[in-house]
Amino acid sequence: MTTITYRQALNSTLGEELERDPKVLLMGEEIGIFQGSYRITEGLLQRFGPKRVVDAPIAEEGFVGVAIGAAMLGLRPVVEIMTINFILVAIDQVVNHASKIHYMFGGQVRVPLVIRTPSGGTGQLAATHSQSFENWFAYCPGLKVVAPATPYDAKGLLRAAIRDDDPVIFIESLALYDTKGEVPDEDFVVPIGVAEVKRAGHDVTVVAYSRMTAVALQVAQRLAEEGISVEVVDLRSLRPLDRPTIIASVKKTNRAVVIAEDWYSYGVTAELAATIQEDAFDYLDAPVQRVAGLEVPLPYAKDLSAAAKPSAQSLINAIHRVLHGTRNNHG
Amino acid sequence: MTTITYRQALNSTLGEELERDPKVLLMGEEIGIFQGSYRITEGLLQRFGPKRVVDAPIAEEGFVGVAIGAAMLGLRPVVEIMTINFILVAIDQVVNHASKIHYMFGGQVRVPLVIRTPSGGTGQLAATHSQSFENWFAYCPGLKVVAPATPYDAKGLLRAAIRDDDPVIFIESLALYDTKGEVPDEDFVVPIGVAEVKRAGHDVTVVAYSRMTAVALQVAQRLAEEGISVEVVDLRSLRPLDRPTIIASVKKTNRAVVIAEDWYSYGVTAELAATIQEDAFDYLDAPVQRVAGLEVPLPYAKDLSAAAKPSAQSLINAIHRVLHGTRNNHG
Amino acid sequence: MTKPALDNHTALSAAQVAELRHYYYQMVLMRRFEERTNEMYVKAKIGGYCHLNLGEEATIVGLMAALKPEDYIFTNYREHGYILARGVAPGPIMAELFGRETGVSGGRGGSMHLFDVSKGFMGGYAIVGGQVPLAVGAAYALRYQEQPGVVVAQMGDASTNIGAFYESLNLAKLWKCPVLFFIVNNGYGMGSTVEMGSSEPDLWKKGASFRVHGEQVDGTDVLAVRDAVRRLRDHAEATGEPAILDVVSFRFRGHSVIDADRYRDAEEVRQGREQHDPLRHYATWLQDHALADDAWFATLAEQVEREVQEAIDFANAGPDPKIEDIFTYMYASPVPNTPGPEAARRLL
Amino acid sequence: MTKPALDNHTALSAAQVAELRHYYYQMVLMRRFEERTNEMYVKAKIGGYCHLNLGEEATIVGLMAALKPEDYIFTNYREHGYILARGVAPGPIMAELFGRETGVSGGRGGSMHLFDVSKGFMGGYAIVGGQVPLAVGAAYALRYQEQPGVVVAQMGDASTNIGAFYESLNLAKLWKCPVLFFIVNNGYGMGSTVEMGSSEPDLWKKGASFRVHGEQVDGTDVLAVRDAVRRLRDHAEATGEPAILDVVSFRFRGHSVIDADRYRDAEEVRQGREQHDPLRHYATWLQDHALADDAWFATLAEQVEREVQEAIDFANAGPDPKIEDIFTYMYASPVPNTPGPEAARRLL
Ligand SMILES: Cc1ncc(C[n+]2csc(CCOP(=O)(O)OP(=O)(O)O)c2C)c(N)n1
Ligand SMILES: Cc1ncc(C[n+]2csc(CCOP(=O)(O)OP(=O)(O)O)c2C)c(N)n1
Ligand SMILES: [Mg+2]
Ligand SMILES: [Mg+2]
Repeated sequence: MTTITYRQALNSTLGEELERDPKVLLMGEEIGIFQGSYRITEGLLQRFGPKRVVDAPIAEEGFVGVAIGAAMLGLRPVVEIMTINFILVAIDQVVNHASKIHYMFGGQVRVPLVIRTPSGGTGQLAATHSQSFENWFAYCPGLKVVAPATPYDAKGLLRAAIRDDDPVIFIESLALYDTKGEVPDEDFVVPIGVAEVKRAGHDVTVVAYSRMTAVALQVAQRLAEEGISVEVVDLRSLRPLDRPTIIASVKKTNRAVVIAEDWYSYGVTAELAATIQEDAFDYLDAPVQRVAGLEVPLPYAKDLSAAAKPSAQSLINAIHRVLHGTRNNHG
Repeated sequence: MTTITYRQALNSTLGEELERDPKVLLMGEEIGIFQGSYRITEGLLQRFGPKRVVDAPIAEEGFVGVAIGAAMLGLRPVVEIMTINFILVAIDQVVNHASKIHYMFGGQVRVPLVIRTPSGGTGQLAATHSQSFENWFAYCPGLKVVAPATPYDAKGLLRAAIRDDDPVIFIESLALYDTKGEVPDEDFVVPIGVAEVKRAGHDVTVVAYSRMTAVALQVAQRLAEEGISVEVVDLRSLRPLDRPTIIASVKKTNRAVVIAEDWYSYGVTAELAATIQEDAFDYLDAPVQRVAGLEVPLPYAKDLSAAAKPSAQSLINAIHRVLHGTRNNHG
Repeated sequence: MTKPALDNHTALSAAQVAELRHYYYQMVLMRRFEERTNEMYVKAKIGGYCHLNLGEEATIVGLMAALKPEDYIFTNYREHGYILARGVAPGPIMAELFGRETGVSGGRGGSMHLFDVSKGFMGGYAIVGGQVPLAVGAAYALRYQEQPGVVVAQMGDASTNIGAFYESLNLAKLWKCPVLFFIVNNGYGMGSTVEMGSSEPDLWKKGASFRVHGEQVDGTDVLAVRDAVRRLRDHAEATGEPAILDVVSFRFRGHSVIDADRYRDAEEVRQGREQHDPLRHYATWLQDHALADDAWFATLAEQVEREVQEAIDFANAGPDPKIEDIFTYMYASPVPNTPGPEAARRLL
Repeated sequence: MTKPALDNHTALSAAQVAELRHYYYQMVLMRRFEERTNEMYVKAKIGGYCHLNLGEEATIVGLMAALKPEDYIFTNYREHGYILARGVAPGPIMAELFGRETGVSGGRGGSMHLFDVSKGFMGGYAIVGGQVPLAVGAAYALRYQEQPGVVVAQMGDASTNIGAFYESLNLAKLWKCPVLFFIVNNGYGMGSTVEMGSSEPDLWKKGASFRVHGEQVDGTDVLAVRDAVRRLRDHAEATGEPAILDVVSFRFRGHSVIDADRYRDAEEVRQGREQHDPLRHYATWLQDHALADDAWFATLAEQVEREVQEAIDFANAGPDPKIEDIFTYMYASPVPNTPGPEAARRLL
């Protein structure tokens, strides 16, 4: 075990996989000479050369399509999209091609493609640079969508994603890049499609992923001091969604709060609340509480920006609501 | 009152609005000389000329952006996207610009734009031509999303959309174009953001929109013969979502089935089920049942294609489940 | 045919004669396949959208004649003829149109999504222009792995107006991907003319902003198409230089089988079919060069008739995919918690 | 400066002299505004992403000098200088960077999303290339309404590789939209050179596939830029013909204030700043033509210093937007069931 950052976990895994398999290549804007906008690919161009680490022009639709086509012929491209906001110009390729090619053509070719991209946003990045679209990808059959919250999961899931023969959308978070955690030194993978109970508890289940898992774990720690025992389920994968793990937890605690950084309506928390009421209805002592972003294009001004995103405090409030049975009021 | 088809409702409204306001113009592929892929714009080029009815090249991102820019200067473009599947290449313009411009720039300009497009699909149109993405748009603050089920609502909502100063995504359905209904002869609008109880009942609430409202009404009729009284709430708008109308119905019937043509996980039904459990938890006698599409890229083969889409039968099954309290099993 | 490609046919080997005749066979096969496809659509044996290659036979056969086994082809939705001329048996193609398990895509794809990886026929895509970056990617993979071959990105004239095409031209040139941008210029994108959609209606010039070479060729002349493709193909393979080929042809019918083609002048269409019929042209040429006689044509017609009927019989005989197999092919690498048969049971 | 634009300055009217001096004033103002913006960012008065126009002063002032009040401008995220040179007061611009209610976008937009409709300054967009179709749309609206004016679509060199740009060229030409595609060619898109991104690195030639005329101009020469824009602008207004102007400049610093610029050779950057400093060039030119002397420069420097400080003071004094106003501006036409203040209360 070594303690490393989330960024180091990603960077070292990319290096190891480039080393392991000559068919793996990295492609994206500014990942080479610039060393990566968020330095995830630092040093890799120097180590592996421009054939394996490809600086792409600003043409996301084009190069995502190129990566899909190359994957159909057996390469294993790992594409970086600088932030998830910029994938909208390429989403047609992801959804109309990558997700469908294996199924639509009767299983004749595989698309072993990984698209890595940070989602969400803190720090006043404003309306077009702070969005979350993982729910859109999670909606699409044929894709796999993962969103690790720790360096351990980042490493294990990135390995799994690169070795997987289907297109995987790998969701990162700017705010997690500098967080630290222990990671085994030997080769390991974290299976796609499997959630993890990151902290056991008995009063309430909090279901989260990515940065919100970190928030949930902090909150759980704080509430433990108040005598409230919070179980934290970290989804890790949004598609496939590990319903059994979520449901087992809720059946134990009888109360659930679901949290995500995206917008409230039609976001990830909608699916989570729907799933829980569906499969654990008789076990629920109170309605599932959702915590998510305010439904506005993220404003730039500091206070507004902070207010629009879910926080530890908004999670604590929701936990109190679910414990004391307070009802929502949509007015 | 006159009985007309859904297509005629759209076509006549477009004509009337072109007549009423010289700033209204239509733009889209094959809407002029070809008369519209689904003949919604039939005769309008002849009547209003190429300035008002603009045949656009296959460049959705470009001309949707053009329409947004033109709307910022006061025009009121009504864009046709041939089917919702093709909007993916233009979605960046819709989500990163149209939905944000009014808010992000502090209210300085408005974007009075309508994008009309049919969603869903029947008739073996296969994986890339049968999708539903209205949940994606409904997720985005700054947009308004409507999805009429009847000629009356089609006319009233299209009028409201064209006269509205915000970008409105107007969802149609190929399967509804030939359906008929009564429409008033005088000028009227259907308000955006307001659902309607299309049929009153007391045993169970079915929440639906667009084509699924038609299916729900048929099912309600059939089940009435079996002595089951179904209330059908037609959303009409997905954003804003009329939660009060949904909740009032469920508080009365105590049971709910939500249905949409889109994929099951992370689709519209997720938001509906989440909302209902949230605001009507104590009134529910059984978990909300979801009916939606199977999570596959729509296969071409006839039987598979039909099996993957929700049907009257799958709705009936869900109603029976919710009435008899049968539990789901995600296994 | 503008220029007879053959001056001294006495010098032809038997194999060469056979090959020239084979082109005609492929063109007739395509013609009859599409005519009967239309018939099957009307009989509701085929559903969804269905686009025919009638009028484009020389374009397609000329292309395929020039390609090598190591090459790959990506097309749009108007592709029945391409997979046929690439050498895939008509039966499994028709079976796909019928939505059978025995179809080339297992009945999952249908008319717009034909595929046969064993022949390098990589689909059948229905988002305009979307196949073009994929083709560049395949060419990229060839180069990366230092394999021989080139990739054809087939598309229509009206598809040259979408961003994906331009981004592809840039990437292909920049990254030295051996791609041939094969533009089937049938003059129309549904009801729109080339001039309505392209500010540069000389489509072969559309590489100008990217330093990509372009040429135009008469798409009703099978030998001209073959020779042009051969040249550009070999150059691309040798150098990694992409190129555009603007192949001018005439669309015999409406955009798809359900399009009544009302926006075109009937007389113009009638004349067009007469003047630009690639089969008629090539038949005359074969006769003029004494490469085929009436008896040969008659025998061929019968043979093709039979083959197409056999394809229809094969398609008819094939089983429909079973509903319980609806999740087959969902993922190549299985993972836990994937919606599967239970989900099917539960929703149906 | 390559060619002195003035041979006989004695013929200049007082107004002309004032104008030529005004350009310099605007360039210095921009320079100091950006330098102090950088300082304010370091002091955490400004957040988010922040891109400066240092080195592009002549490019911007030359552009604005040629535009008329009826023209519209759409830019990318590197736009502080544009809105400044368009005549918007520095205070509300700095206030926007500070995220104040008194900012040009009410504090909602920030550095990348400046806007002032009263000046035809239509934003401030941060999706590369995304502003380009919007600009074409504005030009479309001008034509539709038979209004005078043209629209500037400003973008960076690296942004010329995205599909939206090409689709825009086609539509602008096809639909006769008076747009000037104003490419600020500072040689880099973050760390990538023009050659890494564009198979046609002569960016002014990128209209070739669309029959769109293009030219190149020295972006460190304020008068050359002004004159080129004037010509293309007037032609566009008169004919509806769009054009490309490739304006070559030198980026003084990293891509954004937080980019340490490590991928560029330090010596190259030092030399570049010296050789391509538009202010130095223009100051010399003014002196050479006896249009300004040391005293004038000194007074101007003081004045600009004061104005920028006043802008900072204005920004500092402005109130933050109130949290209860978070839903203000959400919709222009209110409708029922919109998430509003209750939703805020509930989630916070
Ligand atoms: C992105 C996108 N927009 C629109 C369509 C609808 N559409 C299908 S084919 C077609 C016309 C294409 O014409 P062309 O490229 O000339 O090919 P042809 O059909 O003539 O062979 C259109 C508009 C689509 N499939 N994808
Ligand atoms: C679609 C998209 N992809 C990527 C980015 C990230 N990005 C922002 S600026 C930039 C470089 C742009 O360079 P250039 O167009 O030359 O403008 P400059 O910054 O040099 O003024 C990139 C890659 C983005 N904002 N949008
Ligand atoms: Mg065509
Ligand atoms: Mg640049």
